[in-house]
Amino acid sequence: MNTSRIQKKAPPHIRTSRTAPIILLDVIISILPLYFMAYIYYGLRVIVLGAIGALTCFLLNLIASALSSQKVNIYNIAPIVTGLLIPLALPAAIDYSIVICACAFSILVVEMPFGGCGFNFFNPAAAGIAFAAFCWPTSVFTYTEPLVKLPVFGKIVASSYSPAYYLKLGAVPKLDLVDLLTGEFVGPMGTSCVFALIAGFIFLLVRKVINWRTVLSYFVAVIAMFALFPRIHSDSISSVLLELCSGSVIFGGIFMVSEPVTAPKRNIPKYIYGFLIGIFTVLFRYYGGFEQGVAFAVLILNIFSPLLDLYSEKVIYYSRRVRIARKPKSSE
Amino acid sequence: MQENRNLPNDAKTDTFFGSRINRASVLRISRRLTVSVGNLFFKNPILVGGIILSPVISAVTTFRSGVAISIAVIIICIPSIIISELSSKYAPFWVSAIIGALVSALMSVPAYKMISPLSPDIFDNIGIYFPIIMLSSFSSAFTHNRKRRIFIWSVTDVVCAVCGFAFFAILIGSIREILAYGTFNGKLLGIEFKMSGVAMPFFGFILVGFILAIVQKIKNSTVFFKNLIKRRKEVQ
Amino acid sequence: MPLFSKGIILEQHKEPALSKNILQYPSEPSFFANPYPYSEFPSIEQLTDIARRANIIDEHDGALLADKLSFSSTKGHPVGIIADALDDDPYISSQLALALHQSDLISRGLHLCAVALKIKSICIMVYKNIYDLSIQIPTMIKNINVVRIKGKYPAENRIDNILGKSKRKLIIGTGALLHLARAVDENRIQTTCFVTVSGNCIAKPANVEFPIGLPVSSALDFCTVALDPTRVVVGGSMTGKSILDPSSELLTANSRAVLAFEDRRERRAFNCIGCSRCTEVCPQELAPFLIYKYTALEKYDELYRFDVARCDECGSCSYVCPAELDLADYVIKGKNYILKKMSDSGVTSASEQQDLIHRKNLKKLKKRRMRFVVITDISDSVKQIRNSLISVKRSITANNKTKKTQEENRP
Amino acid sequence: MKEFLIALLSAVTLQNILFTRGLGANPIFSISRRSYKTSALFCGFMAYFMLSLTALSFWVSPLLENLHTAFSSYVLRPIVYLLILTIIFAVTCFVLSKLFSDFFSENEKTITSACFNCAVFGTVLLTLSKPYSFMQSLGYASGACIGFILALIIVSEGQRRIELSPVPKSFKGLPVSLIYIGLISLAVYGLVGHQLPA
Repeated sequence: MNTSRIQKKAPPHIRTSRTAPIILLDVIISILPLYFMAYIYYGLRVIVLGAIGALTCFLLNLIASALSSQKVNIYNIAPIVTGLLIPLALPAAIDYSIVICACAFSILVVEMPFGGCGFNFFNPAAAGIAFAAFCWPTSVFTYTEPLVKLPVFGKIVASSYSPAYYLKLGAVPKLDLVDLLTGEFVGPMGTSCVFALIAGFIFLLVRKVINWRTVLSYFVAVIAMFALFPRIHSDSISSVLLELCSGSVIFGGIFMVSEPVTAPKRNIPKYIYGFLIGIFTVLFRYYGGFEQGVAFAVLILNIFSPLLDLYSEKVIYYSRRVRIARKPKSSE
Repeated sequence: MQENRNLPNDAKTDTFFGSRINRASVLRISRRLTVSVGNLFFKNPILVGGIILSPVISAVTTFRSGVAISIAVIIICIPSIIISELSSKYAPFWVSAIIGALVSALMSVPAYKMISPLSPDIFDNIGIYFPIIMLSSFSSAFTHNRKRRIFIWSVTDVVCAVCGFAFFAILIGSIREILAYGTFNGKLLGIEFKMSGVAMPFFGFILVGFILAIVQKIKNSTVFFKNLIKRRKEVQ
Repeated sequence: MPLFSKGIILEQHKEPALSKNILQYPSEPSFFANPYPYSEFPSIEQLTDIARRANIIDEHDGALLADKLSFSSTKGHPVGIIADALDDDPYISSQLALALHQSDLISRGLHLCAVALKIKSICIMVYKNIYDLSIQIPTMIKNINVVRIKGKYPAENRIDNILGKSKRKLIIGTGALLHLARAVDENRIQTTCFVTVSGNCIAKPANVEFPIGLPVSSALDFCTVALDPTRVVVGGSMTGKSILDPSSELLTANSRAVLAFEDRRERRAFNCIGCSRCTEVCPQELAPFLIYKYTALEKYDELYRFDVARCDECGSCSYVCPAELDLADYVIKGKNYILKKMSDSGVTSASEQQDLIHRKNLKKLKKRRMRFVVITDISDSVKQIRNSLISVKRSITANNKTKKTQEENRP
Repeated sequence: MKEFLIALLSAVTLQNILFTRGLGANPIFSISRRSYKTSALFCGFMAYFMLSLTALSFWVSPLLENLHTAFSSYVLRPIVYLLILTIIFAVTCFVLSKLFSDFFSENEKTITSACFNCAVFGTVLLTLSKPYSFMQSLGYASGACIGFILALIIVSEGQRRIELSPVPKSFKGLPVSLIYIGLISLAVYGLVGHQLPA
């Protein structure tokens, strides 16, 4: 047996087979049904938008890690996930330059200065969408009717508004239940079909990619706020249904709130983090400047997630002291 | 800014305009000038220390407002810093700060006169950031090593720092105008892709951050090159 | 036992080695002069003397069997004796194979100790969650009941509540019991140790009885190495020590496995994606990713807040990390720093009360650490091994004694 | 009392002087590295100056009501406020140097930088350009101060966290904190939604 290739490595010597690319591949798989539904409603343009978003994010991440003298890692798929998420929250009739700018902002400004892919403080997808909402407010919030095949290239006049816009003005949009669930109403590209979203969510839960704690507390907070303080004078059930399915509340909950890098790591802070994001989403939708509140709520809570981490360590440190002190003197 | 005193003193001395300036002091002055101009970009206390950043971040969104802010800074800050430094030699620190503030208040009148012909609505989009320049805490930036310096050099340092700031203000103003409104000094450039978010203060922070990073990268590479040259010289 | 015990479920890869019976490496046994007449069940003094002459080393925690017997008879007074056949590390099956294939000698050894120490409750401890088994583990081996420890990988901290609530139990490895039985019946000195040789580079993995002091390379060649290994490990697959050149490394009494792995692909440079799996998996509820960040940047003074001293080096955090970071390595480095600082200064900068708890952990930790200490620099003769082990044992007891005197004379 | 709270809340969240107005960037960086004692002192004196300045200048502003020319309303009014500020500062420094001379001589620099900085003067200019009643302007000033302290805590916590991550060499120090503040203000701007009047 030749001993040339033997190296000295630290224990443990066997590793799990679920490495980072496989986990991120699961996230991409859970995003694909949304693109499929969007393809049914808006045609081939959706696929091109997704491809452009993913490509710019991937290439910019390679350039950024090369610039900041880190090891260039081709197997790093995390920027592709942000690149796929950003176009989903934008209308299908948006032109390509806006998607490229949003993706460039989300990689170059949110991830590169803080040290690359795993060290960002803010959710890149949410920051990209927030930046797009600020820079092009008109073209980001005007949509086209679904089931109208859009041409792949060329300018498209988008004129109709999403139900969230009418809700903000206080009017009650007339949508029956089936339309709401299948997502056949005017809205962002991928966030309207509730079935595909729930399918992706269950897939992520079963594969244990995301932690159910943040998403569960987020939905509890959102549904509670919509039920208790409806802004449209109708019974609480229809207000909850209308509010949930209109803007990108469910989409943000599943893909932006559960993003692991910027979420706190312990269980108790995860509940707090998800609950506060839910409350802030509703506040932003009621009083904020835009009709879409998830992206800003996630960004605001990302400021406090490192604080939650450190202080949860302190709490566990002292609760363990108390537990040891209170345990009956073992007979050792 | 340390003074390097280890210059050769055996140079020939000749009287020049009646003052005894020998070759060594000429060498020292020229080196001192390069250091001071060098600081114009790399160790600019206003930008690196982040002194008068707030007008740049939120008010400078067009080329014209950049020019107005830089003119105001030049007119208001240079005399007030110099006079506050002069007075700090004789009066306690807080008295010199008050004198600086009063002088800057005084100088804001000619600054207003200089800026108003620029464009009729210049003062609407600058808004409250013109009076802010009067009071930005520049006095603390230049006082860290006041005791050892000859008065003349503090003047050149201040002038170079302020001109550096003016250059960066105009640069940022023009970048933001091209990106946000697609015009330059009011004239349309025919770019139809406009990012109106660039004119907001949050992008001001990000843009200033990136420009400082580029400046630091240039400084690192120059320092790197200087060391490289020095190392190569030692090798020969 | 906590409701959901923390840790990870591992595939154990025990199978090709466990079901085959134990091979013999050709080596001639050596005997010692036994002054006592042969008796079925010798008294405790005779038994400890026989164990000392046969210098049997217990592979459960590397201590001398004679010392353990004398300690438990004079001061320990344990409530029960447990035969340790708990191989919860993957690829290891040396103790479990002994319990299954040499069960008569094991039960003989157990009865010897039980009768000598006048203890009635004895049992064999086995790890339950081994799924890829081709032979069935019986519930009773030679009418000694087999206790199944269920739950996830680091199963040590769940031993405490078998055979009743009190913690005073004598745990002896199955190898030591077998050597004790041989020493009493055939007056044989322990010159061999039972080692599992396996890993994905070994063609025929098996449990083999090797003589102590055999170089690792010949142990590997005995089981025909198929591929060129990139990593040779002595000790457990999760906590063992990887060695550089196997020919200079020698087998000792408590190196329970020799494993040869081949890493298919080079490890890629990922960053921590913050999936918080390592905090869910850690049995001591630590936060390995934060400790990793602080020790990577040598910011040791803020480590006391993360309670690093509690880590019991099970290695499950870096097993489960999807970014393949060496979390366990850094956490252990941080822990050693904190323990060294505590033992130097005696009292950490934090409050006095916290130090008491740390000292309590220190004692528990030292007892557990002996289990995995692999003594490498030994000369070929067996006596050399014995007195190095004794000196280590004596230094630990001396260290504890000085600590006790420090506590008494403090007001 | 109600409009006091409304003004305070809007000053802390909606029009936070650091995140949405962009004022007060330099005191944040000069203070965030110092110890807790000096930053607490800095915030205390800043609050004192801000409140006293808004109170006094609110009392003075009706006198300037009749000046309507652009020059007077745009240059003369700030000069008057600056004079009031210098008078307050001179009085406090004089009193302090006489009574607690050692305390004053020790941290004279922090007191002057607490008084002469854009956060203090900016809030005064903002409050008096708005048609606020006396209670509202006081609420706005105290809200601005609380917002500034909150921003100081967030930024210093962020900087301590940034040191843990491998920031590229050219971004170390000021640029990274500026981008961090920029992203926070992007989040806070979601409440405002459009460009604030300068």
